[in-house]
Amino acid sequence: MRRENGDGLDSQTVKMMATISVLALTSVLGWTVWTLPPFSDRMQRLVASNMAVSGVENPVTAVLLNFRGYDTLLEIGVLMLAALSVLSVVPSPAIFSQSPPSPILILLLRLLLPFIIIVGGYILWIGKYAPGGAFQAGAILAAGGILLSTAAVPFNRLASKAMPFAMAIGLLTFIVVALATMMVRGNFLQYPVAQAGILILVVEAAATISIAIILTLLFIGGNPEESSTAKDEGDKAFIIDKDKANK
Amino acid sequence: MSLSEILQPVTLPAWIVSLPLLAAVFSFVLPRIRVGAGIFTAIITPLMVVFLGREIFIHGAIQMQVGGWQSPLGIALYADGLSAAMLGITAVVIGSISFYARSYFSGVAASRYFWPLWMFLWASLNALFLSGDIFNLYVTLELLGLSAVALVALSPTADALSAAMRYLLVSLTGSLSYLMGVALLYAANGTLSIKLLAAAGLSSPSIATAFALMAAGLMMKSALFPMHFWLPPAHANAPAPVSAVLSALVVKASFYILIRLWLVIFEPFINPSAAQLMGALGAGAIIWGSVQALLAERLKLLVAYSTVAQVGYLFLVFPLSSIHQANQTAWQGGLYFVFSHACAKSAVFLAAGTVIYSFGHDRIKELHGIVRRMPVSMFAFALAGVSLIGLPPSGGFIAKWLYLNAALTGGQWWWCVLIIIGSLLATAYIFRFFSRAFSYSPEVVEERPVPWIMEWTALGLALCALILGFIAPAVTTLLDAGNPF
Amino acid sequence: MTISLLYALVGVVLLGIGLYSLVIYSHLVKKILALNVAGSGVFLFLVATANQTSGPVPDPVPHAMVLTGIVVAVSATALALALACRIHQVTGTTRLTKNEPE
Amino acid sequence: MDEFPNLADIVFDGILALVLLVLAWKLLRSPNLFKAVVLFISFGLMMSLAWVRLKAVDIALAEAAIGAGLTGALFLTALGKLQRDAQNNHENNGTDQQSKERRPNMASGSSD
Repeated sequence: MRRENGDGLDSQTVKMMATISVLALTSVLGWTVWTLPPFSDRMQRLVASNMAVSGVENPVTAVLLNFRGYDTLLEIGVLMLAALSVLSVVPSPAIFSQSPPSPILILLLRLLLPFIIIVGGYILWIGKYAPGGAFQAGAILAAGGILLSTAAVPFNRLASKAMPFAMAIGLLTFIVVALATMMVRGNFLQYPVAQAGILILVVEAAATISIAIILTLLFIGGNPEESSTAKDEGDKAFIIDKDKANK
Repeated sequence: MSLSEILQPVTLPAWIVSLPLLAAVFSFVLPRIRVGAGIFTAIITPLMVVFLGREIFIHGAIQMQVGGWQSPLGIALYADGLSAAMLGITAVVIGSISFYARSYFSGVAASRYFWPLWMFLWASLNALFLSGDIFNLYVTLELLGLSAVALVALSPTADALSAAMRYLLVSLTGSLSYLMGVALLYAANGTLSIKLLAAAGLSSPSIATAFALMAAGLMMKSALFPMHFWLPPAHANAPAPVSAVLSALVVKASFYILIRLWLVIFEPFINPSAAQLMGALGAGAIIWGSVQALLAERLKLLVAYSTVAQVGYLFLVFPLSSIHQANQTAWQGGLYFVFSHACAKSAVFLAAGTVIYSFGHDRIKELHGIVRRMPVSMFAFALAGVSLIGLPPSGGFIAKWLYLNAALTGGQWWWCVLIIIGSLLATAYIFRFFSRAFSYSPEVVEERPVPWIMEWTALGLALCALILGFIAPAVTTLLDAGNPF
Repeated sequence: MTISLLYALVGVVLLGIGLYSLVIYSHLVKKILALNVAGSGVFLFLVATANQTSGPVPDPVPHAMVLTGIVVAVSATALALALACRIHQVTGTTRLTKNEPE
Repeated sequence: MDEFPNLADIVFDGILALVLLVLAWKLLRSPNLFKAVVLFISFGLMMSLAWVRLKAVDIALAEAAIGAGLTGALFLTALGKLQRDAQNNHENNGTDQQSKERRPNMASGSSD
């Protein structure tokens, strides 16, 4: 119980115990790694032999969006969930520079933003053949979004209605495609071979939009639309007497 | 295309995961329909689970290869009797609590985020119980952990925020430990499918290390003593519907993964002393949790510590089932604990939540005579208490009865002593509260009127715990369907 | 000793360093940093083993797993930092308060 | 395929491995949180290099963008926010009891 109380007097004992247990763990793990049996090629060969019907040419994209697409679907769910959680925890945005942005920043944005969007699109597209794809593209677009937010561009107007939809479009598209393919071919996410490439691109494009918006939002931390009064109202509903409860 | 074509039995698992996910998306994008989307899901998903259960009951386990890719390459969704039973209890508990939450959160700003998070939690539980792939299980665990933490943080007090933070740190550490185990298993065997791992004929020290890492991570997430320190603050400070589902289902989800892996993959390879160790930790949890519950000053804290104790009972299944003749009985007992505790504990938390809703606090000392103020809730509390103590006729009684049988058959009488001590302690902490609740108090306390549905939901769940005491044969038959025992 | 084995062992040590720091430091931001380092260790181990195939191409499945893991890690980090800031706002401390009364 | 690594490779990987470990240790030991985050970002960039060495270019891209870039940015904003809150609180009620719990500089935060 005291382990979390780092300021306490017993930090020396905690340190000692932590050192011993972590050293033990690391050495056992290290030894296990040392004695691992030879790595099996089976999975790599399986992936290679199914590349032709996967709809893409980059093996990692094939695994992410096709062979193990279900993991990726849930993972986009994790991202959206994180955005939701951050919004619910931090009701107001972290960045609210009231001062007008400097003209240099605006100029920089004018030059940089089209470039960022083109690079993002390219990385999304190239993911089919070479390293790249939705996550990398989304992250690059998010960099543009963060630049925009630091320049205090009035995101807020745009935010009101479109933001939740843009956050959800990736997950929504993925589920709809998965269910539609299931109705046609019997299995969740079973793309028809001929259309696999285009379906994967659609899913990835939608995911890119969501990832970009969500990552930007995780950074801004809070929905500009919601005022802090929302939280105050919330307080009334959960009346837990703080003094006694806290003890 | 007719409905029966769309709803082929083999597609049911995918629908059961997709429906709450879709509800999460829509309740966030279209906030105006959030409550409707939640209630709709709370009605439809249980129906689908019933269909799935019926299918498994008649035809045996269902397996779906997601994307049509066979197992080492693709991910398998696997539903047998155990999954169906877990899905069923999840549907009963979350489905009923949704109605409670509708009143509890009505007119509250937190409701904006409650419904999407709630649906994410449900989707992650369903995905977890259906997964047949150890890495996929990791993703569902993260989904579950994050949604649970965010739900705890919906309560805006300082205590709840700290509790959520602690919960998040523990949950992430647990997942990391689990993931390292997954990495070791993959490095040694080249597959992530639970079925293929079972057939792989594991060897080398990697299997023991992988088991230790995965078990440690999962035990952390199930709050097994002495890694329970995060549970009481989180469960006691969350909004009531969230507390209920955390105690009833979320701690069991990681326990479910542990028993699945233990039964299918690890049991033959792991030294039996590991089972005894888990049993010993369970014993520690029963004693420690019950004593703390006895000392707690707040009702919800009492109930949360009772969860610590009840988690201990779950882990007794490992030593009890290690004796061959007692194996079957012990497993039935362990799973019966899962189900009856899920119903009973959610009922108790809902009743405690109703007390807070009405009086604005849950300090046990000041709850004189509340039995006259909210008789339905207190009746629910009492019925659920019967199951928590393990008195007949209730699910808790069947569970303890099966455990006692298993212990005696296997010649491990000391577990009988522990179970009896645990029951006495449970009686003590339940009656400590009731002696207050039934006492006479002349003073008039200001109170907020409680919507009837909140009180009756708690009663419904308590009745479920009771009914479980009468339908034991049906439940065990379902558990046997396509099961790995 | 192959290069893959070297990186696999580095991954294990990073995991150890991360877990150690997670336990001994009480500042929340420190704890979150520690979790990120520990996570990187696990990822490094996964990809290092994937590099041990007999052909020239590494196994893509662990790569996909790590990409998933990185996204999960950033999600969890964002939530953790948001919570830490909120806790600081409400309580004025960046450490976890002591446990519930026992 | 890494049975016969040549000397240059061995030296490069050896140094990279060492750098990774030292950076991780330093960043977690650093009492100055701002410095720790900067070290964390460089740690992420070094990780990208390791991914390239392990023929995982996809991950290298993602790590540079998400692992180092975005996560680093998240940490930096969080630190800025913590500092701002601390200052606000200080101005509002400089003598409250809680202020002794806070360090004068929010960016310093190790237990020793």
